[in-house]
Amino acid sequence: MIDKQWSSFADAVADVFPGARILVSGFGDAGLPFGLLHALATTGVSGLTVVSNNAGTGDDGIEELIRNRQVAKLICSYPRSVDPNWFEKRYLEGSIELELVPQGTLSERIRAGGAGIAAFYVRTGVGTDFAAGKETREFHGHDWLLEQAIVADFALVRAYRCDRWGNATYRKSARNFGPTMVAAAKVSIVEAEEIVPLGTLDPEEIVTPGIYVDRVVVDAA
Amino acid sequence: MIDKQWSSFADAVADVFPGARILVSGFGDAGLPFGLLHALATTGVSGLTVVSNNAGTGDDGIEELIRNRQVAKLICSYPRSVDPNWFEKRYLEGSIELELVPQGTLSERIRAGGAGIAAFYVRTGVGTDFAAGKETREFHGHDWLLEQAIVADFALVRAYRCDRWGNATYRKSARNFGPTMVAAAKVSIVEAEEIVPLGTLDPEEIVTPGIYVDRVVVDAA
Amino acid sequence: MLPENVSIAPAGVAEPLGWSPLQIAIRAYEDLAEGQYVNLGIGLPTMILAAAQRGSKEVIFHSENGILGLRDIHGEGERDPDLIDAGKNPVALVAGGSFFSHAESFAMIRGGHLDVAVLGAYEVTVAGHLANWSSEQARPSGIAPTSVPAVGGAVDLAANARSVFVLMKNVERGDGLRLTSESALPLTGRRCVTRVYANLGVFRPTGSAFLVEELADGVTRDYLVARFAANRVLVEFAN
Amino acid sequence: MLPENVSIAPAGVAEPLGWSPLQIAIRAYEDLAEGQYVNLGIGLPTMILAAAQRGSKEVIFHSENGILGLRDIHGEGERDPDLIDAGKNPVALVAGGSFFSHAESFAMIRGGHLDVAVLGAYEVTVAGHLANWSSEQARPSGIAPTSVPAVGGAVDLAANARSVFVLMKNVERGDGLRLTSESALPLTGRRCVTRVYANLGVFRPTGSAFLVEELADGVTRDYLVARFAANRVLVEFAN
Repeated sequence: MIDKQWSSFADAVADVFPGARILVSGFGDAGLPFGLLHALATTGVSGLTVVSNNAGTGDDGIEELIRNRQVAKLICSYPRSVDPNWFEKRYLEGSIELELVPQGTLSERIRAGGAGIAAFYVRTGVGTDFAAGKETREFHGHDWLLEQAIVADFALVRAYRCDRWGNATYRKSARNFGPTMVAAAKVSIVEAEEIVPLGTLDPEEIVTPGIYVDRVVVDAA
Repeated sequence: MIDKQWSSFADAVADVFPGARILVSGFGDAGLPFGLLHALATTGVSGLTVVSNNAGTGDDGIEELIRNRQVAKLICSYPRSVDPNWFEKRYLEGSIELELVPQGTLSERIRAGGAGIAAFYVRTGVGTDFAAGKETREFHGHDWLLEQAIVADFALVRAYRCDRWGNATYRKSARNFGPTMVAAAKVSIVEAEEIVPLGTLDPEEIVTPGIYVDRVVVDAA
Repeated sequence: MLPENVSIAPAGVAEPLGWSPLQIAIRAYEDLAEGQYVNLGIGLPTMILAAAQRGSKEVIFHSENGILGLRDIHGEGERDPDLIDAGKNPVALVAGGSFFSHAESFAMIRGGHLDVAVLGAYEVTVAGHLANWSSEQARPSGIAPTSVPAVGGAVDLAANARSVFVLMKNVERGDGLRLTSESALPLTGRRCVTRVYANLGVFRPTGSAFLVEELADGVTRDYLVARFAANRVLVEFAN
Repeated sequence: MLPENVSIAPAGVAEPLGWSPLQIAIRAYEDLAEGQYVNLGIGLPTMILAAAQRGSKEVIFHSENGILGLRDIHGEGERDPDLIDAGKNPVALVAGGSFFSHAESFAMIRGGHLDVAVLGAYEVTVAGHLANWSSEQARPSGIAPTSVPAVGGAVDLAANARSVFVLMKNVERGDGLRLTSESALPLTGRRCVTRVYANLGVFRPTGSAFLVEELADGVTRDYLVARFAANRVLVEFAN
């Protein structure tokens, strides 16, 4: 019997290794896998490259990893927040590297990583600083930029309901990067609000088919 | 009040012009917009380029257009069927052009067309006849082929339930190309099994947000 | 020439002249048509939701984080932390709204499906260039940054939406202007701004000037001409 | 050398030697592990669904047309025309199955998420090249086609699945073989075939030969050696 359920956040992230590249779902606090991130902070593993839309706010989530100096590089679209945060401190002191990526280019690069596409051409960023170092090519009389896929060692994703095969649904705008990130990592770990018996999720409503998911941990909190 | 409902198949396809490029959903008979296709056959408009996974079977659907010599070119992955069909006859007599495309490359080219991507690199087809005339480029130690987006003038798509904003759901494997095609055409026309009041479709379950849909016709049959 | 009886207050000190932020949002909302799909960026643009509450048009608002059909929550009971706008503020959903992934949301944006993107700005130029993601000019390499850059979805929207409306709380910045001939700031997009809705009125970048389509209440043509002339920014008037 | 007592029937006339199609499917199913995601192509591969009905492993079958978790319908009541496999035949769905678009289905395939793709073949070479989409050799240009080419998802699967199993009803074609040194047919993919399950047994292309991992019931080693030697195709034996 296939059972992708793991009993604790700590076990589920125990094999994250120094220098690993990690995709983290979420937009603001919606869809952030706080349980998995806290477990990862507790391991102390460092040198991580984190790919996520934001750098977090306050002291939890990605901020905890950054405060602990576990993150060497952040690939991100919007690392600014209303709270003064740890990312700002680490960035201004020069101890964390930042690759700033337009948000749709970020999500599409991850989508490409999961979908077997090496690179693709978009108009986003043409004629701006985001074109620096990228190939520009003309199609249909316009310039387009070549953008490269992002793949990762791990994805940490927050979902709503999951079954033992890893099928998952999401809640409202907490869906955001989750369904895309689970496809682009070697090991995809889902933090679920609820585990339901196999067959409970309507096959038409499953957003993430279990094929993309390796581990499911229910958020007991 | 936004109301994308049209009263008849005939009205909904009346502006399809000679030489138009048309995306048609369906895999086998599942998800084929038979009502719209028959209405299109009735108009007699010709010189069409049809993009669809199959060439149809029997005498209905795309076959009716091909029998009527309305299709100049078919872009397709699998134009063969168990029934001897009109495509075979027209193809062997040399009166219809065929662009044969691997199925996933076909669906991704259409996805790119709707998603603002001019072209993308895949491994599909490397070292085969499908690489002929395409740029090959190395990424990560492998060869990849450059594939171009497909966009169209019209999309004819079969859906299950729709509302007046064009939000749509699909039934089982009849979903196939529908959600991808509606995004890649200037005018997207959906043939729905059922029209439901706005707000009936669960926002989590809507597969095609109405933004991609221009016209909805209910299949009264 | 500046009329002598007008004081130019440093930005952030006095209230901006002309329209209030809500009035700016209401004015921009007037130019949205029923049936349009309209992305709302962070900050002032989300105030259009408040303007829309007073309207009866069916305009469908898009938020980059995977929502079509968002609406102002205006003090309704429970706020759902999983239902937020691009600025991470709680919103509600209209009947007919839908949720989808970021990848789908930006496929929508890049594919040219948004009729209008409404964005904030640091500066807009006469050519329609938009600078809204970094207030820091390019640094010589080797010089440490003094602020955190953040771009979000603005570059995607500027490059791909069918039209871009910029909402600007205060055109004036001390003696300077945020409507400029050239911008030294990093650009969000080139030749992308359709129209600027600002405290002083409604402006259309023409390539070489700002065409004033409307003056805000309490803003005179003379004042505007003088203010722009002092900054060597061309203005033209529609009538 | 061909044993004299074995008649080589022209393809399509006599029953193939060795395993029946269902036996081939059952044998291939034995090599699928619990928890694997397995795409089933058109034709013989879909017979694995019948084999799986007899098994108790949780193997999750994928159909290119947007299904995970398909299963054999084996004479159950209503057939649903909207629930079909890659060969357009009616199937059913297991608990835990899901539906998705073609674009998602092939993103899954191209992204390397399928553990195994099970495909049919016209020919497989010692190098593991697969020819399964056109039985017509390349035509000089200007010569009219005599059949309709059709490729489906085979090229995508051959290039991107983690492993490719080929199911072959009859290795023998008249005096010739469908397991070959070289193929003159248009290729589906190069160096992609992991293993061939055929009427004569189980074969692994090694680059220069076919390694016979198992002989089918009623097929002797001598027969196989002679048959392959006559076609100048190298075979090796695992033991």
